[in-house]
Amino acid sequence: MELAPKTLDVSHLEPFDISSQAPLWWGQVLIACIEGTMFCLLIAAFLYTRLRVDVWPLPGDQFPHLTLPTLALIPLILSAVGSFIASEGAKRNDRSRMIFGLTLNLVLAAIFFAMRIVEWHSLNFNWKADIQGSYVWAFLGLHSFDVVGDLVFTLVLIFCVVSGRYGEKQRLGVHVDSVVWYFLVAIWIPIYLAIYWGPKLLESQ
Amino acid sequence: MKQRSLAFILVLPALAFGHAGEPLAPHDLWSAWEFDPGVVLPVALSAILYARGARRHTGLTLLQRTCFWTGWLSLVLALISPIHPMGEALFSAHMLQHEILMLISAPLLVLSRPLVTFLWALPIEWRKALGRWSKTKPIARTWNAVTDPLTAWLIHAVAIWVWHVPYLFQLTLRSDLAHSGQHLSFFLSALLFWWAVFYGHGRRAYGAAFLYVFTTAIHTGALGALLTFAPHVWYPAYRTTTQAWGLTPLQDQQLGGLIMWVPASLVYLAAGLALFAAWLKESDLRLERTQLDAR
Amino acid sequence: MATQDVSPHIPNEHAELSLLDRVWQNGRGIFGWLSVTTHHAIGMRYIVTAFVMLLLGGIEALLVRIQLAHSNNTFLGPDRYNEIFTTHGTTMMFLFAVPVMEGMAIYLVPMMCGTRNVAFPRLNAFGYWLYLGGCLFLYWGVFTNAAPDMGWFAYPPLSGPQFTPGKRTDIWAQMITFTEVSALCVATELIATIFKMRAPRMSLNRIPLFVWSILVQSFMTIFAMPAIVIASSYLLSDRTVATHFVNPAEGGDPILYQHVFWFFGHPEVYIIFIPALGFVSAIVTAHSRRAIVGYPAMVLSLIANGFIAFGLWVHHMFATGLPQIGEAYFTASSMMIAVTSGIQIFCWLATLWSGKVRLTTALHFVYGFLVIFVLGGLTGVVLASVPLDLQVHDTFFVVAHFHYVLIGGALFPLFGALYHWYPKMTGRMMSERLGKINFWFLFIGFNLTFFPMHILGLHGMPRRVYTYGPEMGWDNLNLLATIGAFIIAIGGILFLVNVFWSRRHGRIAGNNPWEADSLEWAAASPPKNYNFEFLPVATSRYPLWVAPESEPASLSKAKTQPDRAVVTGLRNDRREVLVTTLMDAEPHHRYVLPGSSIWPFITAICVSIGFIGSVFNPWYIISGSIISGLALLGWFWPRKLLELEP
Amino acid sequence: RTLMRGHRNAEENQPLENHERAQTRETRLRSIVTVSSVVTVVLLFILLVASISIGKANADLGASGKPMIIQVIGNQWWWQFSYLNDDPSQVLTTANEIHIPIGKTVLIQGQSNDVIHSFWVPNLHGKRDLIPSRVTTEYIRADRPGIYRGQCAEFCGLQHAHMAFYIVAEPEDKFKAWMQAQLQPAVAPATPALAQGQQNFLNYACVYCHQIRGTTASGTNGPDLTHFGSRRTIAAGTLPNTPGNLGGWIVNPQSIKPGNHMATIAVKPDDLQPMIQYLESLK
Repeated sequence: MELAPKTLDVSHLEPFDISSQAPLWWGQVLIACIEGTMFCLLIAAFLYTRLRVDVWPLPGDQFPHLTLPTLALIPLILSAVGSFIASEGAKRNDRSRMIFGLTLNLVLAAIFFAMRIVEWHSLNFNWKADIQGSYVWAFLGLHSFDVVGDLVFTLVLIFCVVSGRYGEKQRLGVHVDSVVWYFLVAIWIPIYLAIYWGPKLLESQ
Repeated sequence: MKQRSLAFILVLPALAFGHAGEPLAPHDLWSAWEFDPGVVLPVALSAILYARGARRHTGLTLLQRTCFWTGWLSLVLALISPIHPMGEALFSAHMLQHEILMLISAPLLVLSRPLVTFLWALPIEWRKALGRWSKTKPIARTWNAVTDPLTAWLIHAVAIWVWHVPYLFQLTLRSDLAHSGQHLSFFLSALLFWWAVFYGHGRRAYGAAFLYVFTTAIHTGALGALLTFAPHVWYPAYRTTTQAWGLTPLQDQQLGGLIMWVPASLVYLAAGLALFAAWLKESDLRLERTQLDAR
Repeated sequence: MATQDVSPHIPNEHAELSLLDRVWQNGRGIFGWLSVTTHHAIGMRYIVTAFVMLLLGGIEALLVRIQLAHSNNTFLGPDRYNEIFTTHGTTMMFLFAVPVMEGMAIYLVPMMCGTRNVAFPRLNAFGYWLYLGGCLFLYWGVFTNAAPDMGWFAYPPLSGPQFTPGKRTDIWAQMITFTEVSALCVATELIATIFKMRAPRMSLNRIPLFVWSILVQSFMTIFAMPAIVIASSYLLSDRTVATHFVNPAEGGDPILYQHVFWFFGHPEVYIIFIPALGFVSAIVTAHSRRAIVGYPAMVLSLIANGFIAFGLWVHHMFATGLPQIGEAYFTASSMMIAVTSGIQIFCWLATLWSGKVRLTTALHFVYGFLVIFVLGGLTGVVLASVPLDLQVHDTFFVVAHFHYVLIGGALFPLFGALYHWYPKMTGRMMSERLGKINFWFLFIGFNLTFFPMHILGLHGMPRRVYTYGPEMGWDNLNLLATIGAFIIAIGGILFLVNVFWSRRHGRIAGNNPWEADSLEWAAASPPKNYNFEFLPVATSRYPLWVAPESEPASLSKAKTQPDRAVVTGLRNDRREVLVTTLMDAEPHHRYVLPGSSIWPFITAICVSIGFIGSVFNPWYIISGSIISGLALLGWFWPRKLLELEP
Repeated sequence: RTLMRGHRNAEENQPLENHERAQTRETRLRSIVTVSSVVTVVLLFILLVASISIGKANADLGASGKPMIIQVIGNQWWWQFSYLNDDPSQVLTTANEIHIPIGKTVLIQGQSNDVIHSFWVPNLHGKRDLIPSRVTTEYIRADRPGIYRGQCAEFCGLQHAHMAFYIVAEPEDKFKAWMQAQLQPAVAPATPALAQGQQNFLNYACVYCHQIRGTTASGTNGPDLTHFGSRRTIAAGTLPNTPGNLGGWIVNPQSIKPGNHMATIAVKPDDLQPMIQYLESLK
């Protein structure tokens, strides 16, 4: 058994990494887990509430419309492609790719968001109306809050990349931003199913 | 004795027509075996193939054989034994059947890796042809895609949730086709899921597999909890059939929900912990190997 | 990856050390103090703040006990009593127990993992400021006569706008928001630290059990805390913007709140108690000077504990009329937790039984823990059984049970842990003699206080009553409990005396006074801002004990190892650490941690404005989000572009 | 202990042998842990079976014949009880004290008017929450005659501590007699003093919340007082029902049960005494 001090030289390792090995990537995935759990619990609570009420929605409220939210899924899902292009660009330090991807993401996300606002506006109930109103507004509000937050973040990133004020950290930021966006796209699908389809599907007759 | 056999004869036609007859009553339970050729033939065929292949396949371990035959028996229990007709009268029995399929048969069969053994049962030329075919690009690619743990997880989750939508679930009680579709999608997606969990770690680590098992336990548990705490009957088709078994329709539904929630979660927990233990062990083995390299 | 037998080549050791000192230095003055991101400093702030909260919660407990000392007491009115027991529960659960465990983890985990700071140092600082904000907000309410008075669980409709008007409940709910955001920050950064910044070769199978317990706890936080986010948001939005989540008149359901609350509330108990299991494992290993028996069993039971805890929330709700058909399932799953806890207890007992035990104060607390926790576990089995639970639910029996589990199961190990790690934190030993006196006061006082409560509960004394009639015959046992509470208080004061006395007069500790096994003992006592001059390599599960890598079984004769394998090649002129792979902890890349920053503090102020303002006017949610967004922009704004060369 | 230490020192001198011995000891320790864990599981399983059989016995209470149904409505901080009956004239509504026949299963049907309360009679059965917007049920049965104290078990606000009630379990015939008496309207005042007391009661704001069947007092916010004099306590088990206590309660309820919802009415001292006498006469 030798007791001589051993050393492990790490000076040859990269000083940075833009991949799922980066601690920041993990941090972002964990934050997505937190929010995902929150949304899933809220969906479960919504279904539970739906099951307790005989007539849904409560008298006076309409069901949310189906067409526009369903169409809005198209730009939403496509916008994830923009994120993907941007994050690939970030990994290769390809500036034009980053700009293209981020802009694509931003534009499509903005279209999605505009469609949502139109649909939202057409609802004939608000959060004070009854339990359906409380939940639908909560889902839309929380998800929109996240979407707006990420749009602002994307805008800042575009500014950084376009102005050239970016280094490794900002590139990692672009990569992590794509994780945020994938999450926001993915989590919207169960929410969409829950608020637009769930109450109908749970009708037993 | 005579009465018994008389009852048996009376029940026979009901058996032959599967779902067409009256819902099963408790006193008929032990005579109500379900010999639907569409089920019996594949199940029997798999046994014959395996037995034949196992005789030739020398590398088969005892554990694998045990896994296969236990899994096969559980399949018989779920699909051919009276549990199946019981499922037409009781939601809880139907749930039990599904859980056996997804949580006992599927993982055991996956663990026994029966495909290779099946191949051994075939003539040599067929084996070669099949081997070539399975290596063609589209097949290999599809296989890779569907056995990606995330995809498999998703497919399984969607199968479970979609079939519990009241309309679809009750459809299975009316239509044999829907019923077969339901069982097939539960069973196949479960096979995929467990395959990805047990062997998909080549691409994703055990840790991810653990996470997939854990999250599946959570979402199926949530579905079970919803069923348990629902104040209404989800599936009115069972409204008239449960009383004979001493349960109200709501109690029957609660029992079904509980089966999905508690015992099923335990199976997931056990599987998850086993995966985790394997993970710990594997990391040790690798460390030892790197240490040897250094010397 | 290979370790080579080469001495570290250090051109000018002194210059390198002063460079490290300078790079990891914190700013001076109040500005510097607010910008600190060093994990010891933040961890210590958590611990100190949490102990202030323990003191306040303890005083509240004494007030409760004085009120209940005899029948028809008029020391406190019903309003004050309700405020005080609610504040006591809230303080102990949200502002003491969870944060103190987080504080210990923030302090210890990076050192145990052999790195220099947590993965996200600024997030860490931000989390602390929010926690502090929560403490200040609640106690601001308490001292301005707006203390919550609806119980720490805040069941609607009692906590709804109709039955508790005013701002009491809103302050409570928003205080929850503060602490839950803080807890989530901590969980995130600890998981990232444990996953990605462990010492090379510290594979999963070598992670110290305390770090394992923190990993499990952090994951539980991540999956449980969102439930309380929802529960407190239900309350807050029903009260401030008139939603109907738990309002039965418009289709909401008060029982849903209980489901969601306990989906958090049950794992919460384990979030408090699992780190304590980690303390016990660390203390048992170090003070019995042998490897823990059944390390894999311990890890798996920790994980199973964490998993099962999520299935048990229903057992807080047996009295609400659950499906009768489910009783057997609920009982069985509740009992399962006893199995996984039992395995760990047997492992510790086997370790202690076969080790070279040194009967220190820390180990006294472990023995105290074992006795009390086993008793608490037995009453837990009683509560798991539905018919028995229906009888003792919401009586003093439950009060006794969870104080046995939480004080016995978490506070005793915590005191043990402080006696164990105090030398590391301060560089001086605590007085062992005073420590043992301290232990016996706490142990006797504890049992005197809480054992009679079992009997009171069986005699039908409900919880949360501000008084009782003399005809009930509960006077004597209650008086005994009150006397016990004061003995605990003396024990607590003795502990504080020991802490302050030893800070000045304790024996100088040295790096590793206990000859313990894990990496934090390789750092200086108290640790430097950068923890390690050279990052360590984990050559075994017990890296400071001499043992060949593959033979953990022979560790009982271990000695601490003077020359350990270390990492070289990290740049010392910036805050560089090593990122390793998740499973085998192979070096993957180098990573520059951010330095001190005032932005976490500013962001926390902005977020607090939003949180606190929204209690009084919902529009603060919007304005708070905007200023917080601006603060975040300041936080992440690219200032100095990092040089790209390695 | 010293023996063991000596033994270990000897071990250290023989490193090789020592390693093997350590291995076997480790294995032995592990098997001890395993055995203990298995024993724990077995013990827990026995407890589980016991628990299930108790639960089954409790559930079977309801299976034996058609039970008597008593509806319980929780209020901050008193109890309203109604003996349900298909015949509306046989429905009895009272407060804070009920009688039940021994040996007969009673179905408690719980509801709440405000917050969550919990119905609990420690010596009869476990507890059941009373929840607004829901109906919960529980079976109780008293096998021995006696006076059983019940108490709210779910924290329900300021006066959670003073929310008790009494169940008097008595033989069937006595119960029937009590029931018949309770179904009668309030006794008419027999003396001028009592008549004065009744008049006083009806003149004050008491009538807005309390009902006395057979008079014009018909409020429903507070407990029914038709047979108030027959009850053991006032203010939901807070005080024994004596004229002195009642006077104190009417004059200043807040000093006795701070925060309760009974209005403080300025009753003139001269009006008070007859009012107390009248109420106490309502047997």
